[in-house]
Order: sequence, then C-alpha cells, then structure tokens
Amino acid sequence: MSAGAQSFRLPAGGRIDRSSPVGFTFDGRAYRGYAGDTLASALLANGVHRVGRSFKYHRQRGILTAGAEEPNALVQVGLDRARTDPNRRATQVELYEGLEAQSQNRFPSLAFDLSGLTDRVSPLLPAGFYYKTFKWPAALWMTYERAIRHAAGQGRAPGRPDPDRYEHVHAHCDILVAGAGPAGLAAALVAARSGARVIVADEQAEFGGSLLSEPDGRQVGNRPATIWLADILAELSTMPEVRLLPRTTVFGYYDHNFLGLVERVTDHLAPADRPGSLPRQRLWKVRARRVLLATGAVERPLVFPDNDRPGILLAGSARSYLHRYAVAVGRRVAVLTNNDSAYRTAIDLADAGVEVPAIVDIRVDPTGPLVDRARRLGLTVMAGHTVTAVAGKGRVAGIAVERLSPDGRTLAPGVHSRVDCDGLCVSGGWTPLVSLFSQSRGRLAFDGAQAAYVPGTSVQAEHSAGACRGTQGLGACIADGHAAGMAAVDQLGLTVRRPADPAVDDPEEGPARRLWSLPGKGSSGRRKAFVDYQSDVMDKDLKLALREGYRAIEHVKRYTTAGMGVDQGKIGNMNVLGIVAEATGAPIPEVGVTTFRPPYSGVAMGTLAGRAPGRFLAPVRTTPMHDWHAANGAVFENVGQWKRPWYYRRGGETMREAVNREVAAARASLGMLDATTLGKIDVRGPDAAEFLNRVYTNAWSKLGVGRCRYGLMLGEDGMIKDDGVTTRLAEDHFHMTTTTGGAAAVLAWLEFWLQTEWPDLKVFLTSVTEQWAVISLCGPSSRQLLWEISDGIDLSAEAFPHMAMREGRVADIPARVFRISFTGELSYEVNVPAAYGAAAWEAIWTRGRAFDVTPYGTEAMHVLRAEKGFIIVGQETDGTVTPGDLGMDWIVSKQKPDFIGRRSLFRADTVREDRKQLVGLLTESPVEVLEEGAQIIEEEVPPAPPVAMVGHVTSAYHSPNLGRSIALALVKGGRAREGQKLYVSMPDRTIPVTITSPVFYDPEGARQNG
Amino acid sequence: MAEIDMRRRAALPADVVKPVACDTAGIRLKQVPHLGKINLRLDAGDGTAAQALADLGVALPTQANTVAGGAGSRTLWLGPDEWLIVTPPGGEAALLAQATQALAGRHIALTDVTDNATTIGVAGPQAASLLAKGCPLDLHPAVFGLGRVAQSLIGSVDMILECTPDALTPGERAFLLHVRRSFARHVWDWLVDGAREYGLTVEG
Amino acid sequence: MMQIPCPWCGPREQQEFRCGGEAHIVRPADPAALDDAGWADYVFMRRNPRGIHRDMWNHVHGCRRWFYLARDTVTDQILAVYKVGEPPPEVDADAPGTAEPGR
Amino acid sequence: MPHYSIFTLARNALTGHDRWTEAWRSPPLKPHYDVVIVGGGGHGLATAYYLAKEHGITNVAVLEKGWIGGGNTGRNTTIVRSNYLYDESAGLYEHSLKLWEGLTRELNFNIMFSQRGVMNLAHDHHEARDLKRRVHANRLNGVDSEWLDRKAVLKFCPVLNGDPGIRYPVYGATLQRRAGVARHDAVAWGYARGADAAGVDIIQNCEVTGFTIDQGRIAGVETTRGVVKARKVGVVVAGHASVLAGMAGIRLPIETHPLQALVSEPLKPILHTVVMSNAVHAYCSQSDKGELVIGAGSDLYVSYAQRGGFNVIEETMTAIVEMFPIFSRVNMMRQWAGIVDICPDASPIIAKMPVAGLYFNCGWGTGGFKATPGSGHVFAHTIARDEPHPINAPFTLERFSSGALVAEHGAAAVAH
Ligand SMILES: Cc1cc2nc3c(=O)[nH]c(=O)nc-3n(C[C@H](O)[C@H](O)[C@H](O)COP(=O)(O)OP(=O)(O)OC[C@H]3O[C@@H](n4cnc5c(N)ncnc54)[C@H](O)[C@@H]3O)c2cc1C
Ligand SMILES: NC(=O)c1ccc[n+]([C@@H]2O[C@H](COP(=O)([O-])OP(=O)(O)OC[C@H]3O[C@@H](n4cnc5c(N)ncnc54)[C@H](O)[C@@H]3O)[C@@H](O)[C@H]2O)c1
Ligand SMILES: Cc1cc2nc3c(=O)[nH]c(=O)nc-3n(C[C@H](O)[C@H](O)[C@H](O)COP(=O)(O)O)c2cc1C
Ligand SMILES: [Zn+2]
Repeated sequence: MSAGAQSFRLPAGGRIDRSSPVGFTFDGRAYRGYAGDTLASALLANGVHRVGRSFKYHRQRGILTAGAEEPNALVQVGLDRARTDPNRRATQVELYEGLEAQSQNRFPSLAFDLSGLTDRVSPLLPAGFYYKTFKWPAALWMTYERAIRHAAGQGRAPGRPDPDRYEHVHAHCDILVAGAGPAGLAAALVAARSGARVIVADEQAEFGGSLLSEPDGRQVGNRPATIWLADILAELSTMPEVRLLPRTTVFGYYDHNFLGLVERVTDHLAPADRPGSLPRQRLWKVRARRVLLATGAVERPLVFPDNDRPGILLAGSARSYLHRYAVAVGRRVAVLTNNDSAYRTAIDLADAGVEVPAIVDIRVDPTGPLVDRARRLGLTVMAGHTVTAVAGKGRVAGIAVERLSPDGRTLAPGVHSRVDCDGLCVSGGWTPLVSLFSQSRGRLAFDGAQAAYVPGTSVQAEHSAGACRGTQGLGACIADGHAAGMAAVDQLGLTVRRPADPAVDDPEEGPARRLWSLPGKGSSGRRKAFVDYQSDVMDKDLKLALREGYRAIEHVKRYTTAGMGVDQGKIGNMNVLGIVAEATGAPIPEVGVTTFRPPYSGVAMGTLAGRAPGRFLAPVRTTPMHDWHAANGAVFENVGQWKRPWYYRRGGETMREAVNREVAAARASLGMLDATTLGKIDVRGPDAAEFLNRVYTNAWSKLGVGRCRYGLMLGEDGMIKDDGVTTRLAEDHFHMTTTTGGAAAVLAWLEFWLQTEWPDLKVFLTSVTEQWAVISLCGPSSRQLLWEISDGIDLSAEAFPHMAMREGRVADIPARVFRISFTGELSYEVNVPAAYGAAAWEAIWTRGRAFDVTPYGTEAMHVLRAEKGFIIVGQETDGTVTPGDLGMDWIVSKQKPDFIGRRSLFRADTVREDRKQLVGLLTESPVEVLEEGAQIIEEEVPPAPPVAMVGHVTSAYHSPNLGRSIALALVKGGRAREGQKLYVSMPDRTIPVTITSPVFYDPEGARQNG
Repeated sequence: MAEIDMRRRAALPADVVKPVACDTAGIRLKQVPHLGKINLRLDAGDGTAAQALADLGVALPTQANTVAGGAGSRTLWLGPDEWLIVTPPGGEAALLAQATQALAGRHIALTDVTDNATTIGVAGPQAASLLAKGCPLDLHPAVFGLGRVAQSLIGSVDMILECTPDALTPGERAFLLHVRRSFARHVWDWLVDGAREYGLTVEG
Repeated sequence: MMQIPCPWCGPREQQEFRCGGEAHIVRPADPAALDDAGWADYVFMRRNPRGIHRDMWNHVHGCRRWFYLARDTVTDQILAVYKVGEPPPEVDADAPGTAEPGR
Repeated sequence: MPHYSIFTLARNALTGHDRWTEAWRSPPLKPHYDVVIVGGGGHGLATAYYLAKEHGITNVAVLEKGWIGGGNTGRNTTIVRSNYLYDESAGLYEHSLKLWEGLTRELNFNIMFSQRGVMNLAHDHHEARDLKRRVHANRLNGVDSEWLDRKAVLKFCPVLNGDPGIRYPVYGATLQRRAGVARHDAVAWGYARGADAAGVDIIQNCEVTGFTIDQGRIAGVETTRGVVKARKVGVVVAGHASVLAGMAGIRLPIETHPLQALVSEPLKPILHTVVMSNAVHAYCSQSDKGELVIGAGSDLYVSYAQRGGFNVIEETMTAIVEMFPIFSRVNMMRQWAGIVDICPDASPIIAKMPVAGLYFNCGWGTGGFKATPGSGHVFAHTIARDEPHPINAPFTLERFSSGALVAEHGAAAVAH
C-alpha cells in the first residue's frame, strides 16, 4: 500500500474535510489524511494499526479506542528537540500539516525491538518479580537498576527548554457543564436559557460527543441528529453569558466546587500557523456554583488471550472511526461481545461494505432488536462462543473461536473454528466515567445490571447526567440532561421552561453476560490476556497478587500496577474489580474501588505552571534608587524579594577589593547606603507604648518623644524572631522598623496579637515600608554633610544625640532623620517620601563628593556591623537563639512582668549555662578568613566520628579597619571560654582560633556617640 | 490641584511606560502617578467622625468593597476600620492636615501613604480578561461594577482594585490597580506580557 | 482549594488567606505562675481534631482582619464563620456547609 | 515463608507461578498479645519486625485500620538521606541509613534502595552558609556529605536549569551520595513478610478506637473488631497521632497537615539523582518505572482529608518548570496527598508516654520515610526495655516543656 493511499477511507461520509488533505509522518514515513482527522484515524485510514510497544513486555500494540481512554497508542509528537510531546494519545492528536509522530519504547524500530525479547521471557517477569530478585550481589543492584530503568519509561522528555507560553485564567460561573455530548448539551441549553452564567467544556475539537459517531440516518425528535446538534450550538453561541470551550478537558474537581480545566489553544494548528500572541494552552481555574457532569461512558474490553493485538479495537470506537472519520478499521472485521451494543458496530460495518465474518457472542442466547437486525443482514452470530487465540503479531490475521462450557469458565469440547479477519471489534459493556464525580468526593453506587459504578450520593453542588450516570439510550440521555439542567437551575433559584424531550428511536438492549476473564487454551504461562494494557497487567498477575496475600484492592493495584498507567485505569479498572471479585468469591462492591485522583487525563506541567516560571517567578522588588545603583556599578544580591546593592564595583576591582574600599571609607569619612528595604510600621494609638511593651523584650513607656530604641521580638518559644529600631514620634505614635525579610510577617504577627488577643488595646498599625526611602549616612563626616544640606535640624551632639530623631528638610525635601547606627559610626538615617528617594540620593551623592562619599552595599554593611559585634537576625540567629545566648540580657526587661516569649526564657533548657553563646573568634593568621557555617571542635586532631562539636561560625569577614580577619560564632558556654583556644574543623585541616569578645572595634562606642 | 515637585519621580520610569499605539488594542495601560493617598483607621461606629470627615468633603463608605466620593477625593473601603482616601496629585497634604485637625482627640490613624503605592490604569474591552489571568476575584460586571473596590492579588502581588468608568468609552468599565511601589515594575511587566494576545496601547 | 467566606469581604479564594491554626487558645494571664509543662501546653500542645476544628484565618491579601472558621477537618467543609469577639456558634458536622460556593 | 531469589522465581515460572504462597498471613485476631502495635505503616511494621528479631518478642499484633502501607508510607516521595544538622538527628537518620543499606538482603525482599545521591540546592550565599554548616556537621558526625559548587552541580545533574540569569540561579548544592530513593510499598511489604515469618500477627481492617487503661497502666486496646489485651502498646499512626493520644488523655504538640505529591507520565531515564530546593520549593526524582516523582508543599491548615489545595500543585509545577525547563511539556499523571504529623521543631517523638506501657512514635511530619528502619529499630528497643535506646533518648515529649528542642527546620524545610 503506498503512502497517501488512505485505502481504508470510505468513499463518502464522515466529518472530515476532504477538501483539505493533510500530510504527516509517522516513524519517518509520509502519509496523508484530512483536516478533521485525529492522528489515529488518519493512521487507520492508511491501514496502520501497529503504533507502539507496550511498557513492560514490549509487545506490539495498536489503536484500541477513539478517545481519551486510549491505553496503547501513545506516541511522541513533534521531533524538534524543544517542542516534542511524549506519551500523546494518537486518538486525541488532531492532524495538522507537517505533523511528525514517532512510536515509543522500542529500539531500534517499531517492527524490530530488541527489548521484544522480554515478551519471550515473560514467565520470569510476573507482577512484582523485581521484589524477589536482583538481590545478589548487593553491589550489582545499581547496575541492575540501570537496566530496569532503561527498559521502563515510555516517551522521551524534550532536550531543550519549552519555548511555548501558557496562560492561567480565573473564571466564575453559575453552572459548569463538563462534556458536550447530548446529555451535556441538553443540560447546557436549559442552564443557558435560565440566564445563568454557563461554561461548557468538552475535551474534543467538536461539540457533540457520541452524536458525532452516529450514522447519518440518526434522528432526534423530527430532525437529523446533526441538525439537532447544530441548532443547540447556534443558540448557545449567541448567548452572552455562555462560554463554550472546545478542546478543553475538565481534569480536576477539587474542594468547594473548584475545577481545573485545560484548554488546548494551538496544539491542533500546524506550527507555522500558531499565532505567537496566543498561548499554547490555557489553564482555567473555575469556581462554579453548580457543576453538571456529562462526561459519558467508555467501553470495556473483554479479557481473552492475545486481546492486545494491533487490529483489535473497541466496538464503539470502530463505529466512531466509521461514521465520524469515514474509516473502516479493516476489510474483514469480526466482533466479540458480551452485550448488544457491539451489534451496532457489526451492522454499521456491514452497511458500509465491510465484511463481518462473525459476531462471536459469549452469551448463550442473545436476542433483541439489534441481534435480530444483524441476523437479518445475514451476519453469523456465534452464540456461546469466545475467542481463544489471535493470529498475527503486528496485525490481526485471524481468530480462533471455541464454544464455552455452560458456566463459561472453561471451553466446551468440540471443534475449534478459525475465522480469517484483519480486525476484531470487542465490547465488554460500558463503564460510566465517574472520575470527576468521585474526585468531588461523591460516593459511588454499584449498578449490578451494568456491572459498573455510577454516581451515588453527591457531596458537592453537582449533578450527573447521561451515560456518565449509567443512563442508556440517546433519548434517555437527552431527557436526563434536561432534568439535570432543571435541577441545577432550580438550586440556583432561577426558573426556566423545560424543553420537550425529543423522541428518539433507541432499540432495546438485552442483558449482558459477565465473564470477567475468558478461558483460553494451553498453559497459563503462555497465555497473555491483558486487563491493563498500559501497565501490561494480565489477569493472571491479579490472581498471583491475591495468592501472595495482596488482597486489598489497593494492594492489588500497587503490586501489579494495574490502573497506574497513563490512562489511570479508565479502560481496565472495572475488569480488575470483576476478576478480583470472582477470584476471591466476594461480590464486587465488597472489593471496593481504588481512589480516583486528578488529573482525569494528563496535563502538561508547563500548563499548570503558567506564566510564572522564568521572568515572573517571584517579583523583583526594587527601591527608588535602584537605577542609580545599577548605573554606578552595583552588584545586587537577593534579600527576600528585594534586590539590594551588595557592593559597587569600580574599574577592575574584585569583590574583596570593593568591599574593603567601602568598609574603610565608611569609617574614614563618609559612606552612604540604601536602607529603604527595612520594614516600617506606623504604630498609633493611646495604648501604643503598652503594645510595644508586650511585643518587645524591653520597656517602652518611658521612651521620650523624638527618641529611638532598639528592640528584640521573641516568639512565645523565647527565641529571637525579629529586631529593629523603634522611634517615638509622639506620645501615642511610634515608627517601628523591622528586618527587610521580616517586614510582612512581623506586621501580620502584630495584627494577630492586636486583633485576637488584645482587642481592647487601642492601637492602629499601618505599613509604611514603601512610603519612605531611606539613605543611611555613615562616618565621621556625616554630620558635616548633613549640616550642609539640611534645614531646620540642630545637628549638634547635644541637641541631636545618638538614638534620636528630628524632622526637617534634607536637600530641601521634607525628611525624618534618625541618628541611629548599625555600623558603630556616627550615622544618620535620612527618610524621605519614596518619590523623592532618587532625588535625595543624588543630592547627597553630589554634595558628598566633597567628603569623598562612598556608596556601600550590604556586604560592607555586614563587615561594619560584625566589627562591632552587632547581630543579624537569621545569621547569628536560627530560631534557636535567645537574647541571653547573644549576651543581650541588657535588652530583656527585669521589671516587666510579661512580654511575648518571656516565660520560655525560664525553662530548664533555656537557663542552661552551657548553651551556645555569641563570641568572637580570631584566627592565628590575620589573613585567614574562616568559612561561615564551619563547625568548631575542641581537639586539634579530631578523633574518629562522631566528633563533638561545640559551636559554629556564624559570620566571618576580612576587616580592613582591623587589618585582619574576624569572625562571630555561637559556642557552647562561649562567654566563659574567652581566651581559650578551639579549632575550626575543615575537611582537610583544623584551624586554631581564640575565643574573644564579639565586639572587635570601638567597644566603648565613642565613635557612634560622638 | 497642587503643583507636583519635579523632583518627585513616578514609580515606573518613562522608559518603562513607553507609549505604544495599537488600533485594535484590547487593552489600554497607563500609569497614574502621584495620586494622593491617605490611609485612615477609625472606629466605623463613630458617627461624629464620619460627619466631621463629610464636612471636609470626605465620604466614608461603610458598605464593604465600595467606593464613595467623587471628583475631589474618593474613599475606598479597605476593611471594617480602614479606608484609603485618594486625592488628586498633590491634594493629600492639605487634606491630611485638615482631617487630622477635624478628628483630633479621637483614636484614629491618618497616615500619608501617597508614595507607598502607585496606580496602574487598565482599560479596554479585554481589561477584565487580562486581570482574570492573575486575579481570583469574580470580575463580572454584575459583581464588580462601577464603584466597587477590593483588595486582592494580581499574580502573587497584593493590590487594591478599583472599578472606574472608562474615560474613552462611555458606559464601559476600566480598572485602577493600586500596587505597592516596589512591585510596580513587576506588575507592569506582567500586564504588558499578559496583554500580548489582546493587542496593547500604552498611554504615555 | 477552599473558598473562604470572609465575614467582612464575602467569599474569596483561599489564596487570599492565611491560616493561623487553632482558635481560642487563650494566653495565660500570668505565665510566670505556670510550671514548664503548663506553659508548654499553651505554646505547643494542640487539639488537632479529626472532625470539627475551629481555626483562625487572616484575610492577608484582603481586609487583613483575623476571624474564625468552624471547619470539618475530614471534609474541609466550612460549617460556620464568625468574627473575633462573637460567641462561637454551635455547628453540626452534618450541615450542608459550603458545598455550594457563593458569590 | 518461600525464599525469594532468581532461582525460586525461575522454578515457579515453570508452574505458572501457581505455587507461591502468601507473603504474610491474615490470621484471626487473638484476644491477647504481649505487645500491640497500632498502625501498619512502615514504622509500625518495622517495629514489630525488630521486636521479634532483636528482642525475641513474637506474640505481637500490628493493628491496621485499613491496608498496610496505606498511610504516608504509600504516599511519600521516598527520599532517604541522613544529612541532618543536629547530632541527635544525625544519629537517628544515619542509624537508619545504615540499616537501609542492608535491608534488601535482611528482608529477602528487594526494596530497591537506589543510592543515586540527593542534592540540596543553594541559590545564593546565604543559603550556602546554612547548607555548608550542615555539611561540616555531617562530616564530623560521620555522615557522608559534600559541597558542590555551581559547576559541579550542573555536571552532576545536567538537566537542571543552568541559566545564571534566572531569579534563583543555581549557586551550589550539598550532595549526599549514599542517599537516594527506595520503593515505598516494598518497605511495608518486606517488613510485614519478615515480621509475619517471625510470628507477628498482621491484622488489617482493624481500627483502634480506644485504650483500656488500668490504674495508669495500659491494659489493652479497643478495636472495631473487639477488645485486645496487651501489656504494652506502641502507637505509630502518623497523621492520626493526636487522635490516638486523645483516646489516652494525652495532648501532643502535633498538627496534621495535608502534604501533596504527584507523578508525571513515564519517561525514559532522564533524571539520575534526587534534587531538592528550598528557595524554589520543590523536589524531584525519577522512579524506576520512569515517572518523575515530585513532592509538593503542605497546606498550612489542619486537615485529615488527604486532598490539599490545587494552589499547592500550581506552585510546585512552577518550581519544577523553573528548575527543569525541559519538563514543561511532560504531563502530570496523578496527584495525591498524605496527612502528615508535624511537630513544632520538625523532629519526631519516639518515647514513653505518661501512661505506663504506652509508647508513641510520631511527629515525623514530611520526612519520616527515610527513618523507617531506624525508627522501628529504636522504638522496638524502647518498648522491649521500657526505656529509650540512646539514639532516641532526646526525642521525648518532655522536650517541649524543657525547651530542649531539636530544631531541624533548616534540614527539613522542604518536605522530603
Ligand atoms: C507526599 C508526601 C511525601 C513525603 N516524602 C517523604 C520523603 O521523600 N522522604 C521521607 O523520609 N519521608 C517523606 N514523607 C513522610 C513519610 O511518608 C512519613 O513520615 C512516613 O511514611 C510515616 O510512616 P508511618 O509508618 O509512621 O506512618 P503511616 O505509613 O502513615 O502509617 C500509619 C498507619 O496507621 C494507621 N492508623 C491510623 N489510625 C489508626 C487506628 N486508629 N487504628 C489502627 N491503625 C491506624 C493508618 O491507617 C496508617 O496505615 C512524605 C509524606 C508525604 C505525605
Ligand atoms: N450501549 C451503548 O451503545 C452506549 C453506551 C454508552 C453511551 N451511549 C450513548 O452515548 C450517548 C451518551 O451521551 P452523553 O452525553 O452522556 O455522553 P457522550 O459520550 O456523548 O459525551 C460525553 C462528552 O464528554 C466529553 N468528556 C468526557 N470527559 C471529559 C472531561 N473530563 N472534560 C471535558 N470533556 C469530557 C467527551 O469528549 C464527550 O464529548 C447516548 O447517546 C448514549 O446512548 C451508548
Ligand atoms: C513513589 C510513588 C510513585 C507513584 N507512582 C505512581 C504511578 O506510576 N502511577 C500512578 O497511578 N500512581 C502512582 N503513585 C500514586 C498512587 O497511585 C497513589 O495515588 C498514592 O499512593 C496515594 O494513594 P491514593 O491516591 O489511593 O489515596 C505513586 C505514589 C508514590 C508514593
Ligand atoms: Zn476580608
């Protein structure tokens, strides 16, 4: 057969567009199909059935279904390294010009796969074989594992980052209809006419569901079904409150009627036709007041030997290919069934001119209108028979048919007949798609007649309608849709007239015969009857699991992996339950079901991530002076979400050189630092001071207006949470600062105490973090500079002492100036409204040139504060450190009866003398800078592990002002060890260090107070 | 309207808010810099305070998520005891002084937050669709129409969202996003990127 | 993902809120009077019930108010919402709860 | 108990695997046991196994309300490592890791412990400081652990996003080479089989609904299948710890939170180690079957619903696509949740309770799978001797009163 032949395409009919031929390739070979085809229908039109290899045994597999439940036909779509999609179901891939697809899990080729050998040794590989073997020698396990990993897996991940775009969108509606088959559309019509806000989503390209697979003659009421469909769609599409979403899968039903939908926006277009402005896919996050599930049902296969051969299709799917795509799935197609619905396929195939050599019906005496019609057409019905073997590995070539014994468990003696055929359509009945219902937490009920689970009790605001509820017959499904729509509308308090239920000719169907696993010939070792195609699980694997004590259905699932593949058991789960029930003698409902979880079908991780990765991962927060920093050589570091200048590189400086320069300048003359990112909270009210008393460890009542104080906040566990300087602006008004990283958390935490614990306190908190830009001036010249550019502030040491605040103008900008110091130098923090931040910075920079002003970054700030032994919350503390540990008992009020965390400071463990305490460390070599995080031990030559650790280095820098390295550390009983020698342990050596006071520079504080 | 000191810089610099024109734009974006903003904390039950503010032309909405006032200043409900008074640029200082005086002696907090946030205007037929990409509120006109305000999220960023009349198209809604200053750039870029599928006009 | 009815702003998406854990844990009036175990009971011990839980939520990305929910921890259905200072309402675990989101 | 090996497998293949017998019995519940273990997760089953094997106590029942391994043991992302910061934890997890290394053979059940290494990423020098502190401590505690710089990280795991211009670029990482992943279900089954062979009764579908306490001493448990007498009761029920403690009138410092995870569709091997990141907040490995196994975050509210919020999945997927841009087009196949028992200091409680003869093992939160063998081992000791093993001595309930917490937030920050 030549490429492009489409020799299995019927001459007429179908919903494909014969005027738009489409070229595509599969495994490198060129084929043609039509617009409106799926990859599967186009392959079948070209007579290609074999499209993949199975997961474990590498058996050749074909196309089994026509929808989302497809377990076999998983292909890799797109061969570009960046744009390639693994594990796509050929049945859902819409054909476009130039589509390139490849089979998976085979090497070197689909026809000849080296791993195909595993099928031969399959008796050695029953369920769970790997638990029993690969144990010796232990050293080889990692080698065995590599081999296992290479044999497993299916598609390939792309080799390059995904260039496509994904959008998220929130949506709210009154009624979300999932599934636009006859039931869903009937319900949507009712909902829409009521004026409700309605979203209708269907995963297929075209709305209509199973109606699209009906033959031309099908009537709904007095109209052809296609007209009925077109009329509804026309009406819905004109209604402003209705949103129709084709190609949109409802994949998850979460709490409080929140549902996740994925819309495939451009996947169906040829790459060149995909508008760059559109996302590839869109994630809809829907909050619906009511949900209407109309997701239909999927057909079940029968479990018989070699039931996985290419050329075997589900009967209903074969009918879809026939009517929707005008494709015959073979020239001579047999049918195997346990129910009436497959007779439709036989009849329609025969009507279309396909030979139907036999309908093998496992029922002893099938009757009813459909059976009669088949017989009238002259089709052979082999009642009470089953298929015991399938010839043809890459494509069905014939079937062996034998008579069943009366109980159906064995074969009756007798002749076996062979039926030549190139296709086999199978039906084991229908399984309502209750996945979404079950995800919504709804309780399932077992319907014995259909041998299937159907929706039982709802928990969320949801209704099911149509085949997904077990309703049979088109007319009944439409009526069901109307009824469910009415119920939903009613619950919303809306009203609408119920449309008349159209009359539909639905021939009655007789009962099915349940034989969960059909007998075959020969040894059970060679028999391969698959239950879960995706995971290569056979009926005998289930029985092995039961035999070995894995009896809970969840154990059966996990031991055999049934239901754990890409299709998540859509095809196989009901057969699993039936076989387990039969084997254990328990009724099916007692076997239980495994849990349905989202997603209903696979969703690309990029879709779930949306636009957030990359540029929009986390906001980059910048200060008003950011552009100046960037233009002046700043290298930035992340502090929370903020970008802060880390240091400013001049010329060819190294970081070390730059930091040394900045540190030296800040003490020699004048440094300026952008301190805008500190958290700032405006605290106001008559009880403000009392509030601070409760949240800080020290006392606040007596702080004078215009004065500042450093404060520590503890958690109730007594551990340091945050710190900062708070200033009294007025009797009842404070300006609090917090750490940059802690700003939001501290505000929320303070609000928590105010609102829930102390609602009687009259205090209001307002975040002003970004109202103010802050420029910290540091160094002996800072007063002089301020004197030159400020107005209205008496800067004399007496009038404006350390830890005071004055208001005035700086560079003719209204400003609050705080004389506080995180460096131990004479230092001022100038606060101006943020819009003036850049202007103020530039003014200071310009005027500061006379003082050789040096902008410095956070690294220099860290060195400067470490020289003074000032701590950084999060560096010297890690959530296990108390004020006492840091030698900061002075800040813990002895007078106040209580504050947050106080009681914890008196627990047995917090009063221990040998807690880790803050100390300074000096190395013998002045140029040796310790590694932050290094551990401290007592022995110069460490003994064998475990080695007792007495502390760790929290901060370590080169201090240009001291001309040597310095470090801060937390050391057990450290304060009592001053002068002692300890060792910092590195992988290759130990570094002797001497314990000192943590204050290395100007211990009297003369410089900052001057 | 008071003069704006030229040394005051908008949160989004001119090279970010570059005018872009598009005839078929679904989205129109602009920065509305320097709107005066005063955060007000006050016991909602204090009727005399409301009256004192009313005397200054400041209306105090008590219904959640609504805006009161108009041309002079308008007041956004933020919480049961919290409002945001928005004035034309430069109008905040005088109003703050007057209000402080009018409410003297009460337990209140009036805080100038003019520079704490900036405002981005989103208009055009697709404005709500664009916002829905990152905002979990129901933006249907029947739910979030003129005069509505809400504090919520845009992406991962806090915002105050206000529904206002569209200046260009009578009868249409537009939106004002008040976002904290340091996040403005991120939000702006996010909006511009999100507007790609709709076509974008940036008003300089 | 829950939809949480803020008593001030109305129903909003869960992302706008932060949970603050068990509600109605009263801070001891005189912590100093407690022994270590008594204090630990306040700081660390939690009811953590399987069933009806009263928890605190903060509308962090909204009105910033704290409030209380009575919630069934088995189903995550919200049975009642109330403000700080309001008496905790009686709830019935079998009540319909928030099966239907409001607007 | 049939021995498992390639030979027995081959022999059974000849008979169609019809002759395998059950891995563990389903015996009737006896009215009296020396020790009752409540909870048939990995920890409970391991406890029973070691009670029998190390302490000769075989009249033991494991009571499981559902099916064994159906709790967090069956829901976790299976990361096994021991690079914890504090001596107490390093002792516990390293004890466990050593047991993991011999477990397949000890149990004659391949638990597929794959020592493919675990990397904890740092994205800036602040994170590096904390991680290096841990590496140094690990080394001194005899736990293998090393620091990789950026280049070494990208060489060890080339599929990571190596773009230096991203928001949180790779700065470096710790690597524990002996760490890795294991087959979670097999751990429960292997211990069950081993315990059963030693005489332990494993009773499924048997929920403990109360304790019988006689004058401050445990006398037995009430169950949905009747009362069972026992002199000692060990409770290992993870997310349900507070519920069981409540039955004995004990309050615990534990909150139960949903923790989610998900798997992708199966891929050919692409990721050969385990990658975790705090700042970008996700962790990922690839199972032997080919799925990417991805840990999501926990929801911050108490819940027993085993569901969790969709927003957590979104955040996790964002993190994964950021760290591994080539996984963007790969489909998520299934998501689920467990309910984890979180202690304020992110460390477990393995201790005697105020009721004599009652022992609790809980608080493992997001990271107790790796501890399964070690936890069972020391808990069995604690129960058998009525005193803690030196390794679990620090993990008392009293530490919350004294303040002697083992604050492993840093080492345990991302769930694992
Ligand atoms: C998503 C997720 C990812 C994780 N990832 C990791 C990881 O990568 N690495 C890691 O080390 N850890 C991880 N953990 C944590 C780890 O799973 C747990 O700490 C560990 O499995 C706990 O084991 P367990 O035996 O104590 O508990 P479980 O396995 O939960 O067992 C407890 C058992 O007690 C039973 N039970 C409860 N109540 C009763 C009752 N009344 N009567 C009888 N039986 C009862 C339950 O049914 C359950 O089977 C993760 C957890 C989750 C949820
Ligand atoms: N015995 C039989 O032959 C048999 C069996 C079952 C159904 N049927 C027929 O099928 C029809 C049933 O109508 P119906 O409307 O109930 O079902 P339907 O199968 O016609 O429609 C269901 C629709 O839901 C869509 N869908 C399913 N899951 C989805 C999801 N998660 N997200 C988005 N879309 C999803 C499907 O693509 C499909 O279009 C009736 O005509 C009935 O007679 C016949
Ligand atoms: C490490 C690991 C790997 C898993 N791999 C798969 C898988 O390949 N396919 C699948 O369907 N589920 C997989 N699961 C998820 C289980 O199916 C199931 O969702 C999980 O054990 C929780 O149970 P529940 O969903 O039944 O509540 C995996 C779970 C774990 C812990
Ligand atoms: Zn609110």
